[in-house]
Amino acid sequence: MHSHTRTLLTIVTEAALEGTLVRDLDRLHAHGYTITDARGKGNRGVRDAGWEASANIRVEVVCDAETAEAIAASLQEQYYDDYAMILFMSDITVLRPQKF
Amino acid sequence: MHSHTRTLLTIVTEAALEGTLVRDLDRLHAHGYTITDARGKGNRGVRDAGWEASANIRVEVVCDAETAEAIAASLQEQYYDDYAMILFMSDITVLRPQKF
Amino acid sequence: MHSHTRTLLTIVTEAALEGTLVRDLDRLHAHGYTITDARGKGNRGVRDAGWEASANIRVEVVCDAETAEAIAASLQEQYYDDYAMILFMSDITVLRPQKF
Amino acid sequence: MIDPVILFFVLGAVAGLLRSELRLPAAVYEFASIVLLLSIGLKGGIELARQPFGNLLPQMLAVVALGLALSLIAFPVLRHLGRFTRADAASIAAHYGSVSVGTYAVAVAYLGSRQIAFEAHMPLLLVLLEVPAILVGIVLARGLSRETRWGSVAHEVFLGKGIVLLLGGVFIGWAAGPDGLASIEPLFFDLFKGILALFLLEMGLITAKQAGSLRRHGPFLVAFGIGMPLFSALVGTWLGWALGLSIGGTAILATLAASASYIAVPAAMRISVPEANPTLSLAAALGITFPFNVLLGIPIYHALSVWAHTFARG
Amino acid sequence: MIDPVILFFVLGAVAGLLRSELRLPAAVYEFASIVLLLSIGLKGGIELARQPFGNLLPQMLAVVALGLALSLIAFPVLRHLGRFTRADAASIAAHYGSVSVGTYAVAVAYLGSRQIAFEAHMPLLLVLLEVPAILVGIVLARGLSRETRWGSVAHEVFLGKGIVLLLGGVFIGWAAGPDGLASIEPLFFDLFKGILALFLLEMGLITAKQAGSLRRHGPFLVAFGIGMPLFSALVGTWLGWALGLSIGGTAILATLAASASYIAVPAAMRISVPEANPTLSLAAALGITFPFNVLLGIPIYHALSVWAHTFARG
Amino acid sequence: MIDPVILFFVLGAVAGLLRSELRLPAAVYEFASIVLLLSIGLKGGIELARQPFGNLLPQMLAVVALGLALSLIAFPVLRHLGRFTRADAASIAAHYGSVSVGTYAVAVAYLGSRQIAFEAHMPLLLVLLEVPAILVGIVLARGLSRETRWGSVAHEVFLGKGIVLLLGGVFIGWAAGPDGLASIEPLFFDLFKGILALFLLEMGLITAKQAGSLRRHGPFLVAFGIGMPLFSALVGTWLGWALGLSIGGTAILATLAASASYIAVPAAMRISVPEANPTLSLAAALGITFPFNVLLGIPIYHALSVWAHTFARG
Ligand SMILES: Nc1ncnc2c1ncn2[C@@H]1O[C@H](COP(=O)(O)O)[C@@H](O)[C@H]1O
Ligand SMILES: Nc1ncnc2c1ncn2[C@@H]1O[C@H](COP(=O)(O)O)[C@@H](O)[C@H]1O
Ligand SMILES: Nc1ncnc2c1ncn2[C@@H]1O[C@H](COP(=O)(O)O)[C@@H](O)[C@H]1O
Ligand code: NA
Ligand code: NA
Ligand code: NA
Repeated sequence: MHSHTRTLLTIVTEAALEGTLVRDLDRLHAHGYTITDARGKGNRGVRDAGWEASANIRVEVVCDAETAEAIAASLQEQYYDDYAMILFMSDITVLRPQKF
Repeated sequence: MHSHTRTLLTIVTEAALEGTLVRDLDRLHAHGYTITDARGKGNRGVRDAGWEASANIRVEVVCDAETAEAIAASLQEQYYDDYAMILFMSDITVLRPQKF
Repeated sequence: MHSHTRTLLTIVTEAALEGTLVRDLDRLHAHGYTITDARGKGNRGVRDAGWEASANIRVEVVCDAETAEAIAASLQEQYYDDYAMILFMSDITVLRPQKF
Repeated sequence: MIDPVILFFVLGAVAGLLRSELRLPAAVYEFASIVLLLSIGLKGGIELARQPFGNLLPQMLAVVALGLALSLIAFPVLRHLGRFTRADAASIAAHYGSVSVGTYAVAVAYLGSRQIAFEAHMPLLLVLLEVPAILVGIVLARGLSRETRWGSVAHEVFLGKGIVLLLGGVFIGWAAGPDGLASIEPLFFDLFKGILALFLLEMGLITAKQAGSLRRHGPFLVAFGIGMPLFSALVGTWLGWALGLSIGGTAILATLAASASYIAVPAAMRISVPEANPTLSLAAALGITFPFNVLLGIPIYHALSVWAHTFARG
Repeated sequence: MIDPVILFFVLGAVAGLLRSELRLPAAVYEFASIVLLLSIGLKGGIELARQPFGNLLPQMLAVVALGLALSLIAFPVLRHLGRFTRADAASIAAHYGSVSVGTYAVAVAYLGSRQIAFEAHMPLLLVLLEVPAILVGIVLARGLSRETRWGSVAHEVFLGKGIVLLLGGVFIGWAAGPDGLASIEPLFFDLFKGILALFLLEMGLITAKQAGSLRRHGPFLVAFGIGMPLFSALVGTWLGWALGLSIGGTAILATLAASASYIAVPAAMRISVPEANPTLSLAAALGITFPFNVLLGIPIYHALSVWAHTFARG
Repeated sequence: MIDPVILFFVLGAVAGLLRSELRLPAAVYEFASIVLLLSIGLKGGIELARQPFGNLLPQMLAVVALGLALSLIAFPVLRHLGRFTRADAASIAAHYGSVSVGTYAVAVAYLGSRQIAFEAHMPLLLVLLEVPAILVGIVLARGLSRETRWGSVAHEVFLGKGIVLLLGGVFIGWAAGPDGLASIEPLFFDLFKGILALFLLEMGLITAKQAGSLRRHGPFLVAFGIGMPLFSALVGTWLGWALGLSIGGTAILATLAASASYIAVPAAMRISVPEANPTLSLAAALGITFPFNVLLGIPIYHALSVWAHTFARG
């Protein structure tokens, strides 16, 4: 089995941003993404998903390292000041590299 | 605290596959798994979880590297052609290695 | 873009523990956490989230390595014997290290 | 006068096409479909208690034959005219040989608001029509191969949500009778059309999402999605008339024949014929046939039934 | 004639045992239980407004004593006959000293469809019975240790979902009175049995999942899960009769005594006595006692109550 | 006599302040708000069908002007007296120039239980009041800059869940008329107040969570959250009277003016004016103004309306 290294970029942010974020990801050449509903706490306080305004989403993007950095830089610039958001990256191994 | 390295295998696929997949994992010697509901986009288009047919699941299995490779190979062979599915692996540290 | 290494601690445990766990995390100096609803299987059998008593949560904490180890050790000591729970850690890259 | 539940479907479809942010939580959609399935089953069960079971046997057999026949007819059309792969043709054929509970519910609402009676055991025929096409679809795709694990296919088919709730409802209605059910009527009967309205709102939203796939998979699917139900409705009308059903019952049977499954069959095909592309069958069944039946088909099938009964008598 | 809501429970249990894919979304289950809890509270509150509170005090105290007594009796049986660990015995005892709101709702439906009246303040007794057994359970497991954080135990117990909704309902019913509530009757009263039916469908599915643990933990749990409620119902019948309750009221009190908690107590024990194995208590309370009470127990307890009143009078 | 739906709000708020574990699943909250929005729209639509549209035009224009005016008045107060940043002042002003559907529903329930009639096209005015303040808010924050993508703002505003369901309901009610809707009345009309009760229970829980932010952001927000609705209600009462509305209609218009949005506007501001701190506007609109209106405001606005009509006549 041939395996290849890619980057997993994880974003946790406000659910209100989902539509915009998904458009950004397309524009920034992500080949795909996975979203789950989440709640949490951070600098901007507790976001307990009790209703729309306090819900989070957790978005994962598998891509190559450059794309991940480009996406991270772009999101950080656009959203970090005004939105509850964290970003982190890790190295992963994938089986079908052409997909990502 | 003694810590040990294991592999985290993450699978994102169609919710319709949950029953079969769980049986596969048992058969392939996974000691456990964790599932969350998800939505996303990939080669097979947008899967927005609006209803059963378009819902995804995100499955995580913590196991040793050989088991992870065996599971990944088996799932890839059985499902990659016909189902929306991605797989990736990463190294993690666990505390109670005998559990996995 | 300057990037920095942190630790991602992931905990999967019983939903009934959410309140207590969140207080523990605050006490143990986590700056934040992200929670998603989950189901799964492990040593303590199938937990299918059919109702409150069998639901899991999946908690992620981004922090520095020492904090992660301290949290892991504390949770392991308090909860491992009596609760369905797994813990694992991995290295990640973050952009704004001061947040975590 | 147009039934308001249809307008909810239109609202959902328009909102979806305009890319509105309207979305029903999945739990609400499931709640609506659980209540509808139980409610349809309960109504059937109440009436089953009133008539000897033996009388129904011929109708039940005829309806199973109908399901088999419709999928066997659809398959070659899809394979040769539509040039679909074997698996795709088999899967789409199974969808059209089976039935849509949502379409059935709209037909019931249509007849109800016109006070047209129909045979009360229709939910039983609905259940019977759901299954055979699935088996045909699998055999068409795979041949009668030894590898097919019929045990797990049967499990998938008979223990799926839809059948369990419909048959469970029939059983409870039959065992408890109309008086016994009085106490649960407010939820299962009085709210029926309101909940159908919410269900159709969501169906409209889902339908709108099929628009993209339709554009991609071209005009054959559109033609098939309208032509096949019209043809099936003719067969269903003839069968209803031949079985001696009332005007209302014939219209319902024609609607059942014309409808295409989008719940039980997709789920079964996904597991049993995974190489079939689910986008194709859903685009046809949900994107074309469901709205066609709901907006235009049901009145047409009603007219067909009236015409068949008048013609036959005269 | 069997109540249809019971048939929903049977449907769920059978579907679960056959490993059907039927599943109610968690949100639907929670919706049903929220409406049931509020509805039971509201009904109690309406009636509370009608009678002087002082009259009820003796009954309230008696019922608290009942909860304490039942768990204190269950504990040594579990510890010595059942050979459970101290924590497990304490936890199971707490479940059986407390009550199940679902069982109460079925008893109310049972009496309602037979038009048997009962004292209207029963929901208040229900609330009172829920709590003391939890405290007993904790003390039995831990002793009166200083370490127990009673503040957070009290918070857990009194501010849990169940108690807040029941007491909140009682308060709203009492403050608004029957006329004030007329406008919300369609949801909370008319739909009561329909929503109870959905709730029991899900309870059937959950119950079926306990089958595995039961097989593992053997015949003692089964015997206890039937014997304990029968014994508790005798005590409850005697107490109801001694307090001068009507036949219906005595039957309800016997049912409350016989029922075992599967919501409030498991949640509290999980936090306060974590070393107790939750599988054991749920297998007994949900897998045995709940279906036993719902299918056989309630008619038995009703008969017991009739017998006690006849016997006493004669 | 206090309306029980208000008591559900109080129950939620108290449970929240005591940190109870009571929580409604998000799907239940969404279900309740979907049914309420559709129901309000349907009622409006039915009545729209009864009167010539032309008559309403002046009222519609006046109400748009009202929305614009209220946000333009609030802005300088917030900017200079409250010392908020430009973005925050603009965003809060937009919330107060727009309306809260929940408050509207409580006002309707209030008048209903007192059998006070009001003009039936109020839902239309509700929709019209929702939008203009959002546009004002964006312009106040950004200026009339070229960069604002008005296309996507319009999409966000007009295709948001609230407007689509309200307008969709109006359209369906208008097209189907009262007879057509009879079949869906049990869900959308009979359950209205029960579902409103559940909605308010959740609103109480959400409101309680604003307490923390309020403590942090000080007394100005509290004063504004009470003073602004009182002022707006005066303007609304005057406008209702000037437009010749009935007592009930005037009270509703005053309530609409006094209410502050917590659904449509927060969502729009989050996307279009992201630098505004959403905690501030929600703390004021949800933490102060909503409970103030629901508990005290509506009776005051009703009294204002009676007074205005008496004064004018005398
Ligand atoms: N240290 C952390 N670990 C895990 N998740 C976090 C952390 N900090 C923030 N989050 C998540 O990111 C969201 C936004 O973070 P913030 O912008 O810091 O409020 C929070 O609501 C959490 O869900
Ligand atoms: N590059 C990616 N990053 C993250 N998730 C992905 C990616 N590609 C696919 N997925 C997820 O995997 C599912 C199936 O992928 P696919 O088979 O490519 O359609 C999608 O619906 C997404 O949820
Ligand atoms: N090997 C594993 N891989 C992934 N998730 C696991 C694994 N083992 C346990 N889990 C998760 O952790 C929960 C508690 O585990 P346990 O204490 O082993 O029962 C399970 O319900 C699963 O959700
Ligand atoms: Na068909
Ligand atoms: Na008991
Ligand atoms: Na306003």
